Amino acid sequence: MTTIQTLPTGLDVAAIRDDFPILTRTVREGRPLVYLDSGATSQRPRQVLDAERAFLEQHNAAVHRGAHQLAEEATDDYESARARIATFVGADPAELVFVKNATEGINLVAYAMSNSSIRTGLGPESERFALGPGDEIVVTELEHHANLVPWQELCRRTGATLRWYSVTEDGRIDLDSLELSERTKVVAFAHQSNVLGSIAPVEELVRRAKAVGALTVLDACQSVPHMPVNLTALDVDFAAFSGHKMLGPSGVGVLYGRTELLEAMPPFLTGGSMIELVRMEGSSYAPPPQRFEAGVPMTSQAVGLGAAVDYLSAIGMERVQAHELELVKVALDTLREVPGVRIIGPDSLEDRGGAVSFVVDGVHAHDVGQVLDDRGLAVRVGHHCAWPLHRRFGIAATVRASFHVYTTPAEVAQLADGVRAARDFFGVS
Amino acid sequence: MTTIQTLPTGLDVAAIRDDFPILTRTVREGRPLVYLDSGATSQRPRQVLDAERAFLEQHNAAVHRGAHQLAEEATDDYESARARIATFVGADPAELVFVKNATEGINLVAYAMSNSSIRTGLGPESERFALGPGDEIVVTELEHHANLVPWQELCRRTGATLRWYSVTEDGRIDLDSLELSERTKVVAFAHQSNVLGSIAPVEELVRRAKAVGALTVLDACQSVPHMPVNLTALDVDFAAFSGHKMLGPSGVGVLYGRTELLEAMPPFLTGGSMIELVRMEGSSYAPPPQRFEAGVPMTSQAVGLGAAVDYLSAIGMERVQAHELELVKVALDTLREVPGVRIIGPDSLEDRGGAVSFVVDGVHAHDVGQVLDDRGLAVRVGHHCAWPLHRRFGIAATVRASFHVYTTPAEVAQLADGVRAARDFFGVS
Amino acid sequence: MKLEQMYQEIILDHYRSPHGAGLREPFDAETHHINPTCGDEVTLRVKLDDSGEKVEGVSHETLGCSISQASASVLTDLVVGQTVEEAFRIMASFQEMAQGRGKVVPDEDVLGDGVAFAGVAKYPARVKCALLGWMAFKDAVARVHDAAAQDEATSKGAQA
Amino acid sequence: MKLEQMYQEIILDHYRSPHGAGLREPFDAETHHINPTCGDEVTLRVKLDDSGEKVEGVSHETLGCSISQASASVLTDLVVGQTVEEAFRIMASFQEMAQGRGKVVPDEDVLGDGVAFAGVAKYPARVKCALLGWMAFKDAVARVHDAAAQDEATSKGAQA
Ligand SMILES: Cc1ncc(COP(=O)(O)O)c(C=O)c1O
Ligand SMILES: Cc1ncc(COP(=O)(O)O)c(C=O)c1O
Repeated sequence: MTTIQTLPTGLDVAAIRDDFPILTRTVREGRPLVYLDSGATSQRPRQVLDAERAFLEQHNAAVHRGAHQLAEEATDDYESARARIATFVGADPAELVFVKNATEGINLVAYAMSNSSIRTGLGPESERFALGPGDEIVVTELEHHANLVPWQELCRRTGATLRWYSVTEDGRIDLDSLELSERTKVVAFAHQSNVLGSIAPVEELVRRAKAVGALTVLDACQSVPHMPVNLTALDVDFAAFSGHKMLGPSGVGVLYGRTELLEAMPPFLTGGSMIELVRMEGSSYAPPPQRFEAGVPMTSQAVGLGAAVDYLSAIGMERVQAHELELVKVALDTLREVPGVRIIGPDSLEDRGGAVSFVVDGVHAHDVGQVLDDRGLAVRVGHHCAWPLHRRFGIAATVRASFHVYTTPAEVAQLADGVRAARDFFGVS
Repeated sequence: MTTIQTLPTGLDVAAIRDDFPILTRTVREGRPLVYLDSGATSQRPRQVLDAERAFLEQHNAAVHRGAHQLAEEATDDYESARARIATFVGADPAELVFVKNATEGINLVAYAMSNSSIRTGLGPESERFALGPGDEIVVTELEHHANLVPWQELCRRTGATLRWYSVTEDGRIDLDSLELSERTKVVAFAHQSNVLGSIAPVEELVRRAKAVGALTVLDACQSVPHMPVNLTALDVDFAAFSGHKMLGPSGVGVLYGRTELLEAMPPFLTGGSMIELVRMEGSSYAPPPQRFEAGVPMTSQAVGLGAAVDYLSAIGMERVQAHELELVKVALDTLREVPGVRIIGPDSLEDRGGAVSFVVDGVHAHDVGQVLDDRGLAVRVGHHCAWPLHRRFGIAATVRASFHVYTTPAEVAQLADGVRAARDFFGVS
Repeated sequence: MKLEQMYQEIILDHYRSPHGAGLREPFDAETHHINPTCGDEVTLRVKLDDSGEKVEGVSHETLGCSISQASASVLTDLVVGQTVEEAFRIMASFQEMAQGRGKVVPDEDVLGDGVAFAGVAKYPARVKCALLGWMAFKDAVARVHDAAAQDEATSKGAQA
Repeated sequence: MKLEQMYQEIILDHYRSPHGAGLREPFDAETHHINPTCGDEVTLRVKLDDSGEKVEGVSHETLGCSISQASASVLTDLVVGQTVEEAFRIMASFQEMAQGRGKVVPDEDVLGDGVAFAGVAKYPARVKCALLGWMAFKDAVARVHDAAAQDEATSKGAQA
């Protein structure tokens, strides 16, 4: 058991697991919990819980607002978290806006664009974000609803048109399926698919977007938690990710935007802390990132996310990635052996991360999931907020297993056994 | 000491203080912390911290998405919190939308209205939220920026006009200063001013709004945490409040909306969990409250807010209110004795809650705050996100003391001593 | 083992050979319902008698899990031949059980094979599966009635 | 006691009788800066020599706390009579100290009375107060130079 847990990647998973209190619990009739749903939300190590609690028991105050000592300390902790998270993704602290989740981050960009499209009262600097009929927004067919619906709505608000790259049979963005044009204003895509596990050809997508002067928006929800990501090197204009998928708290996420863009962009949410001057007749706004952080923010959650980033950095993201690839290998190798199982997504380790989705002939994903749950295995079943992608593959629902640093190969190997049991239970053979 | 802490209101403040770990700390050169900044953000009792931690160590999962046991438990905890918070404010659970803070809640309504104003693709039910040139939005001069700037921006987006009730010399909304008209579509106002402490005549404001068919939006940030509030009885259409001001976590707040309105309103943030059906060509949306909760929500924070509401309910909101009034009395009585102190806001206990703001002749608020801080007293100085109100009184900044259940009369009495010391220090007499 | 509590033999039987499966003519109304969490779909047709008071036939095409398929099958058994009023009473009873978190004791006289779904009630995430067909049925009957009411209004209008 | 560390006697002196207080003529540019957290305001005027390379005069009206008033006063002492280059060097040094969290040892030769603000640097919330006047000064000089550059462009355009 210990040998199988200490991987060639050098991750001491047994030690890591000790940091995660929830992993010791049992489910259903006393089965040890096997948590294979980290793609939906990850679990939190003690270090993150402790950091948040220490903040709340010692330094809690409204940040950027008070002149007393607690307020100073709270502000320092909050900004220190921003700085460490920025380092983690290769960005400048001023390029990071704290949001409640990646969904808000993407909506922020979409709303800033429709706000820009109503030109009244705005300066010329926001013109580059304005959209109108004839303009195009490009996404892909594999997007999570969070990186699709906000763009559909932006199109509704501005009269722009949504277009998309389709997806190949093996779960890749089909670069031949669409030509960008001078009217393409935004190209938004997931770094790593939350269903297929496939990693997008970021460099090529960015190159094409730049060639037509389009802004790029990277949905980094499934990349930043699982692999080394340097947003500056990727050269995207915006990126969004959520704390809860990277061992951090829920209720906090990050929108990254290149300084020059954040400086030119009008605000989204308005209220306290994001203003420069307020009169009844009208207001002016603070520089970024404050301009985009209206109201009392998710203070302790930012501190918790800072601790999560410290935790991941101490392990090393290269090792996290190698560990997950090892798990994907175990999943693919063992599931491939089960009759009737079809992997949805790349059946290789190339340009791939840790989300393994599949269907089982003759047993609905929901029923497979129930049998797995009965054995203590927590997976996700359904369309995983990527309904168009499922429709593309002609299926309503898949079973998805997803991992993080605390997942062991032995746990992953139980998947195939569970699927066999489901087939038996439903009399398929 | 113990006698002064056990008030006629029957609050056992000494016992309550034991629940708040942060209150035992010292600041600056070893001074006991006297936290008089609860209006900005309150502190959290152990019970809230423990509830959140227990959730994270035992039940954490993505809510409303999974079929495994953890997901079931997490969903139950999340929805149970919603139900208890709903009871706390006299509402139906389906009328409560979880948001990150009150600021988001108010922006949600404002954006839903501008989204409605772009009629493309919407049904007739959203027409009642649509605005255009000639329409009016009414606020008051005492609003927090969170209940002012979003309406300014909504006006910018739709061409509507912002109007406002002015404020009387003694810090009340001047009901004679404005006539509503048939073009008034929204009347938005604070239940209790975060600067003056004055409580708005909700009944009369709602009556006038209804008479012209306008929607009412109540900023309940400073009322729900400090007094019994029954939103159904107040008969407002929308209300918003934040968790962090009511002993709960940061990163969570609530937007209340009457069922009929939430059902008719188009979405604001879009993405996962708020959809009914998604196709590349367009999407349809879930019923409320899900329609307004895009993405993985602030799960553990909702659970924490549920625990905060349990904590406050156990004390009883009538007693909380009585306790705070007692503190206001001490503040007013002692500050009145200090030469050069001018209270900004009602100098009586009538229709008033616990925020006491003042200026000191010849000593700038920032300097007063610094002297208080040096003595361990954490107050807030500045415009408290109510800049127009300060301008109304011809001042740039005030000192504000604000309270919660853990504040003692003895602490409040230290204020006046501190102000005297500030006057001495700066040689004013 | 809990699994058998949810997937009782009756449920598995209905799942393997569902009653009412396959869309049939004639029908008065057709509805299409979707479970947004998992993407499951049911298309359901209903035929009432001329008075609109009795359920003469139900047929459906269910793309979904065993629970949603078995439930649509049991629905067919329970409502066909009943008055609409009686069918809605059965539905209310089924719904109460399904949403009862395993705490509602179902009445076999009313629910017949439907009592087998009592185990499903303990799994909140599956309750929607069990109700999918029923919601489609309710909606379909409402449509027939709405159409009838409209016809009447039109013919009254014509008379006037 | 820490309070005296922040409010050193020099600061209190400048606060009580601030140099450069009261807006004066003639001036080349006027700026109005605000501290958004507390609402403090400074209006500042600057007069450069004809070459635009030397600071001939600074005057200001500061509505703010003791720190912002004293800082504007010290600013006047430090920059009037200096070349713009030298004034900006002093500003950089003052800014470095103010933002240094009390860890930057100020150079009295450069900062004169300004060294008294080293204590303020330990209170992050007050740093903006100490810098308010300086930011207004920087902005004002930039405006004079911008205007000069534009004049030149216009006169060149007129020549062409
Ligand atoms: C009256 C009032 N309204 C709105 C707000 C904004 O609340 P939040 O910053 O939590 O969104 C506050 C507090 O800052 C307030 O006191
Ligand atoms: C690829 C991808 N994008 C976006 C999201 C949305 O993240 P959140 O719900 O935290 O906003 C998710 C996760 O749910 C995801 O996997």
